[in-house]
Amino acid sequence: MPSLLGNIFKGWADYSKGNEEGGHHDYEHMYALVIDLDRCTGCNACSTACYAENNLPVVGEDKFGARQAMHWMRVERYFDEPDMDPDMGPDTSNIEDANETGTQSRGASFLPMMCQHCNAAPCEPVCPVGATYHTVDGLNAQVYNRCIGSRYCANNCPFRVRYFNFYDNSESWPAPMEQQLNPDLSVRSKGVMEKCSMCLQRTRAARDTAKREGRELKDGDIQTACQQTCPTSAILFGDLLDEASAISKVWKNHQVKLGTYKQDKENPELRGYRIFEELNVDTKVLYLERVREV
Amino acid sequence: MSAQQNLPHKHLTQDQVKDIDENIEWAKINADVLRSMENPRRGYWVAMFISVALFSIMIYAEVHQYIYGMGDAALNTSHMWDLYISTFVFWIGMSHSGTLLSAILHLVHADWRKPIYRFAEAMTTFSLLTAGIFPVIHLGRVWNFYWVMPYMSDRGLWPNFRSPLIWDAFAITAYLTSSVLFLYIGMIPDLAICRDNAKGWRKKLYTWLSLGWRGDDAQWRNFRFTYLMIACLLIPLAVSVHSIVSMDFSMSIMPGWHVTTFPPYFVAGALYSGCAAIITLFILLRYFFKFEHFMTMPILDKVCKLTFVIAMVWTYLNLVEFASVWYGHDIPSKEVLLAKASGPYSPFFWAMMFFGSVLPFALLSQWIRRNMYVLFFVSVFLNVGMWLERWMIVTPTLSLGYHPQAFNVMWPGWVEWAMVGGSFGWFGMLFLVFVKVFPSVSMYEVKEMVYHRKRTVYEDVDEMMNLHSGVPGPGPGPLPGSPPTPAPQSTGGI
Amino acid sequence: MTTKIDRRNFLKVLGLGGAGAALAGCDMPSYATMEEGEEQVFSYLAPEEYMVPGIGIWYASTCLQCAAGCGVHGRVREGRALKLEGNPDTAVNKGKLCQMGQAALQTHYNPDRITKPRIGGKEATWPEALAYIKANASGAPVWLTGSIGGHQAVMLDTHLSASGGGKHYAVETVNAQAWQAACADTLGDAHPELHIDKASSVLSFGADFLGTWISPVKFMTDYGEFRGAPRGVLTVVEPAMTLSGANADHWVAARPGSQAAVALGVAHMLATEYAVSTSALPAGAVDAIVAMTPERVSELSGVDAKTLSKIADTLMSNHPSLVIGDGGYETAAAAMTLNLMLGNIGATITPGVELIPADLGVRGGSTKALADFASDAQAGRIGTVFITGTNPVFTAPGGLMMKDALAKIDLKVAVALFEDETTQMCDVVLPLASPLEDWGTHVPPSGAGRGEIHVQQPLMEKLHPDVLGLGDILLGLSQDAGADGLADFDDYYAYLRTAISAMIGTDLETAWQAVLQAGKVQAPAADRVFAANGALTTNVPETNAPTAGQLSLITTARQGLFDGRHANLPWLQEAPDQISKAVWDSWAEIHPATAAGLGLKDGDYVTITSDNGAITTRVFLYKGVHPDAIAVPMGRGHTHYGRYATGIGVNPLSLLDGTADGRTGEFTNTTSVRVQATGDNRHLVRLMDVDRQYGRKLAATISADQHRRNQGGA
Amino acid sequence: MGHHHKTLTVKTKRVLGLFGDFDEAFEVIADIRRYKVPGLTVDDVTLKSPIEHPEIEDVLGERPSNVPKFAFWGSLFGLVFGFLFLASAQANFLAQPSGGKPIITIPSNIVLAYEMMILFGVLSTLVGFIIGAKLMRKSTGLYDTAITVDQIGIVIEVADEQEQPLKDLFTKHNVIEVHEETLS
Repeated sequence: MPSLLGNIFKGWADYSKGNEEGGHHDYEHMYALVIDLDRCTGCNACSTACYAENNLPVVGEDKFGARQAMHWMRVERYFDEPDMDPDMGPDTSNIEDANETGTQSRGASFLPMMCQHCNAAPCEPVCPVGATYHTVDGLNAQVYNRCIGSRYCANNCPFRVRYFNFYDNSESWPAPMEQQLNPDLSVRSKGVMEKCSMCLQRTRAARDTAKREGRELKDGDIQTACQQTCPTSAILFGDLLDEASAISKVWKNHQVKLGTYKQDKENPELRGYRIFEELNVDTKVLYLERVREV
Repeated sequence: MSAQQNLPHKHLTQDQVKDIDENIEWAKINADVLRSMENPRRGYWVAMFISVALFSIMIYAEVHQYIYGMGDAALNTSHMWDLYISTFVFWIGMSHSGTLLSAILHLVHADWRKPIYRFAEAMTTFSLLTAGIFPVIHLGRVWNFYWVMPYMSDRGLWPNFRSPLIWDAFAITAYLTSSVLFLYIGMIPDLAICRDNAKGWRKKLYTWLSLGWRGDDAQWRNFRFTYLMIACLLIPLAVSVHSIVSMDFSMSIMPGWHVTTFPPYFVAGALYSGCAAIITLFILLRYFFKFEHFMTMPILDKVCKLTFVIAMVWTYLNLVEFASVWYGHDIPSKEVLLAKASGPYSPFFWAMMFFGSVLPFALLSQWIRRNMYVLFFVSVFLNVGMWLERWMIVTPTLSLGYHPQAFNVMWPGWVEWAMVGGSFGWFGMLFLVFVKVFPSVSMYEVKEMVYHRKRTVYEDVDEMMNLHSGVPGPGPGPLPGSPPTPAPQSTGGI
Repeated sequence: MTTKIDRRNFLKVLGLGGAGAALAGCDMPSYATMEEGEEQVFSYLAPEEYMVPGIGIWYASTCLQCAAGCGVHGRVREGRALKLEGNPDTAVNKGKLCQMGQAALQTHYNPDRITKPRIGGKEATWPEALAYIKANASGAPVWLTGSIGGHQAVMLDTHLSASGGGKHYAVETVNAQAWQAACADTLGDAHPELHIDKASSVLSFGADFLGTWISPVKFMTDYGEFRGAPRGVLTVVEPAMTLSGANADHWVAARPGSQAAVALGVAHMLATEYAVSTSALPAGAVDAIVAMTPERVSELSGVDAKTLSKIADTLMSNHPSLVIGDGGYETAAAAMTLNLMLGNIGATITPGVELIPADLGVRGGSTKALADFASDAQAGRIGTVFITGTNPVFTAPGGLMMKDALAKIDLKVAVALFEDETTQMCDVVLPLASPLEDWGTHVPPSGAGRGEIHVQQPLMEKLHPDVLGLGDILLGLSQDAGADGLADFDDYYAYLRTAISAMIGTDLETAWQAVLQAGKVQAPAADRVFAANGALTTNVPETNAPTAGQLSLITTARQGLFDGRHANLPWLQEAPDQISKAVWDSWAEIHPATAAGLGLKDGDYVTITSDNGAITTRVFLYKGVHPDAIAVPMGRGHTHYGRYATGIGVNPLSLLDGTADGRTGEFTNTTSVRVQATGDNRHLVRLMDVDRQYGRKLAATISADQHRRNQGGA
Repeated sequence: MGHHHKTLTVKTKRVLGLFGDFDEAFEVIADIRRYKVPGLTVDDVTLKSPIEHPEIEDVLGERPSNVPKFAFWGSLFGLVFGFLFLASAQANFLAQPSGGKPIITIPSNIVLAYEMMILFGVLSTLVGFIIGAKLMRKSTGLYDTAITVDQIGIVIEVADEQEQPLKDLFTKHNVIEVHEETLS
């Protein structure tokens, strides 16, 4: 009984101490992404690499049409501009020749969309069994064995990047296809929620390698599968707590800080922005705006 | 009693005022109610067959979903919730009428509730038992549903107490326990009556259930306090339960859900759909069990008026929510509101608005309130409106939301329809069993009501009895003999 | 058989047994166990070489999903290849891979692989098959292959010369023959090296360099630099949007076949508006440019003068530029004229490299070879054919009547990974080892790495015991045909070791391990020299508006299903198409105005008929296609290609009539077709139900000058 | 005020009188209250009735019920126990780091403690009722099924000499039936 009460006061003390020293303090890492939309060609290599690395099942046309697919990362293609009035007619091309017979005068914009690993994730407080929580690495962990499939987290995710195993998808690996499965992470069963884990198994492998070589994790040790295969190097993964890391420089160059719902940049023309920042979910994927030759 | 009164739906005379005929013999009350528990007639078996059939469809659908997974329920990445949750909220809503009728009206001494609170309280318990099914079957891994309960796990794992779903679990178990106890405690005197008149297995059952009730004044006194205490505890509980159920939505950040007026809106909706259900069951029980003497027209009148009042409260809260979204600057919420009114779900939305807000005005007409058939269908459609309302809260928001990638219109799969239909079968089964095993009208309460009504006709009875406690000696005035009982007036049909 | 997978019997299936050992291997993460320490448990006495449970080993090899030949690192654990990642040391792809490369694993593990030799559909053993071939061979055998290079090409030539000097037809539907012919004519070097990363503006006429042209991953890695500081400008002129078009800063829709006119129009604009000298051009080109006035251009291609001047202005203000063109010799030649005028030669186009062992060079595939093969077969000049690495029955244009041509050949032997439309017609089918379990060397056609040859080594044991590598088959057939000098090699691996050591001239033991670990070997090579301006014939085809009711069909190639060879890979079938985002089915891209004219709306089925056949598929409306064109991506529509591809989608190649280009003999990928609605409609299954952002700031853009102002902030 | 002294008479018999007319029954009690039967006080009276008679409380005198006490302390225990239980559960959920966010979440604990308060309140009220109303006990004493229909019963334990005056009082108030049994 003493440890029961002891832990209460210890928990309270830690939390209150955390408050005095200015917010969250017990993070060991703060892993984040930068995606340069100007470099992204929309070639979908990242999504297929994610299929290969994370044992994602292929669900077939009918289930894909019923929107029960399991792509942790999807590359979205837009022809319109965010500030364009939404009901400017169907599929308008760009600014000048938006008349009926006019054709696209510019290419599309591509947007790789995956779990944003929000620091104030709306999916974490609503999970009844605590299957999703915020790790000390700053990642939004999804514990497959603990998930009972209430699916509240997916409803609460504004990005819709949580995918549910509506079926037992084991028929997507007929023999000998199942030999390709990556043993470093599980094959999820029916009834479990899953999402981009920022290649947790690769992070773990890099940390073990560093520990075995007796050195600290340095920037660039960890490469997510999508970052590794992106032909134009549009995706950058790193630890924001490590000031010297490449990703910290990019976030600082674009004057984007964590923990706010509105950035006050001295130079508003900088390209970095976060999606749905106004929802105060504090996402950790910094997108760099695509450049448009007017 | 004149023959005219025995016809169940004879049009009533104008001067019908009495809630109940106070000269009814108490033995007849016992006899009538006990007769309703005898071996069932053909109509009962037909109803039971339909209920069991619906329930078996639900079982088949659940087994199918257990084996193949949630996909056949046509849920998808945008619509993770659909009919399961909206029907869960509907059944929880149905359960609050019992509390309203038996607890709140008890506190305000509206004794016209006495003949009808028993079946309302039973409806509370059974709609809770029906609602309890849905949080379990909508889980992806049903076999781990017990992880929601805070048991001491050796792996040091606890549920996440921040989640509104856990609040649901706590609230519904607390509410189910207390409403079952409230129903049971309120029934103990009746069970004693059944015990004295039953034979065979029923006698053993009622003897055991009535906990040795002997009608002593000490038992009655403690009973009165207990009933009052639980009623006082049950009212805030009922309000908190449906507020927590609404927090499943209002605690999320989805447009159309993240609305601060949801708790009162849901509670009003709950009381509203509960009262509509009371009217429906009132008419059914009165017709099938010939309870004309207890479930009288004035009582039905009062329930209809109560329903209308709550309907207007609900309509107000509904329109307040729409107005706050309309004048607010939250673009996604406004999109959801406009899509509700003009999008793919608009027929159901407008059906909800009609059945929910326009139809209750039918309750204002005395003709409808007196006409059993019309009132039955009006009350059924009120509940259809309320079911649609829950559906129109869940699905349109999920069909839009923040990210355009999630925009998707979804229609429930056959598994969902089977479950929803089956749940009515399950509720019907429970209610039919209850009606045959337990008295569906509270005999001792009706006696009290009759006794109370009889006494107030004679104002001076109180003076006779107003000996103040604490004075050991005899009271001030002489104890007159009992006043002559008046000749029975023409009481008109009941 | 579909096995139900769960953790426990998953290991048993591999005969490993025992609980997963938590080993801190060079790559294997220790599981997220609560306690800190790791346990090391060896489950059996003598693990095979390099095979320790839980430890991941990386092997260097080469990706053969397309002819580019990118270097690959394969991750192998417990003797199973799990993941392919780019080889950082190979200059072609610098550590990167495209989605076809990532899906190479599914080619290897595909459940529909041929596992045993077959004679006339009945399973047989290797000796029986070889005996049958020897018995029924008539005349000198010929080889019909895809692009092939390295020592396999040498072995193939050895076999052909040893067995009667048959011809070798190298066939590729998606190729850059027109560009190479134009380069050969103007520069004397068919394979110059293109430097997109050094260019500050790129103009492409129908050459989808980011998608399927020559070496997409090389161009994509260069494109990454191209977009770095200072940011380059990309302009693309094509009839239907390809992946390169989808990334263009300025996209121009030109009527199909009229890209040459637009290129010459730009040259005309440069010569007149910007006084760019045309002295460097051969005589023929100058008058073609002078004749191509803007009015003529807009009449031929629908591109107005304002667009031409904008393209010219972009070229002039962003130097050095690079102009590439494909899809017809005239377009490529016109593009080269622009390069010559703008002085790009030497800046962004530099001489390629000549391998000293010239016979290792890539035999680049072309559609002309397919035409020659078909005519030779029709004329009965072919008795025996060996087919590998291509599926002519599927990819041949309808007009070529490939099935009848094949029927005329007595003995048809397929050396194939999968049953497909061609192996159906073959008498003998020999099971081929997959690229991840075979030896080989490959020369990247893009010439990156200046003579770098990529080595292909098996990542794991053969999945199916009876399969043989292409090298082994060729060696066996050559030894059988009595080729000299091969007698003492018992398998292709031995031949390869001695050939490579002879090439790099060092003793084998030390060098061989280094070669395998690097995955490449530097072959002696000499830089080529550009010849002074060679001949350049530019006659622009007549392409005015199609007659009423007719549209011109374009068969576009996408980096995914490519030319249909990857249709049986589930990952690529489910990967949403880069532009339309459609999955698991074909579609026809059409402009909304044209669709309105035909009374079509999204998802309507249309029947597209040409003289050679008809296909029925659904329309996808968007403005990335010229109003006179209807684009149907190739790759689907297989009638016999395994569970993932059979009966899915339609094959537009069957509609082409096979008219050949004058100079190169390549088939044009357009033909005129009639389009009628069939009346029924079904929602085209796509990743995104809606294409717009509805005012949310999802994929935002910033203007270029704002970007240049704070270029430092890249 | 006149007061009487309780004579130490030995109660030997228990008498049950059934009355059809409630007012007559109340008259009997009123008479007993006025010591019409020597040696009997209103405290010996046990009223058995088919319905609740809150108005009889004045006549029967002060007989407290401690159900409200049970309810109050039960609810209070529910509240305190609920909060402590939840807080300790959250504090001991070591496997779930919360990334710097509060471990013991006050708002959610308040909601849940409120539910636990009411749950324990209801349960303790039930316990109080069972104890207070001496339910689930071996049924002792006289009983007649008419009590659950429409008749009021008055049960009094009397000594031998008081039995006859009591019966006379009953007959004066036209009792329907009288049962008696000797105390063991």
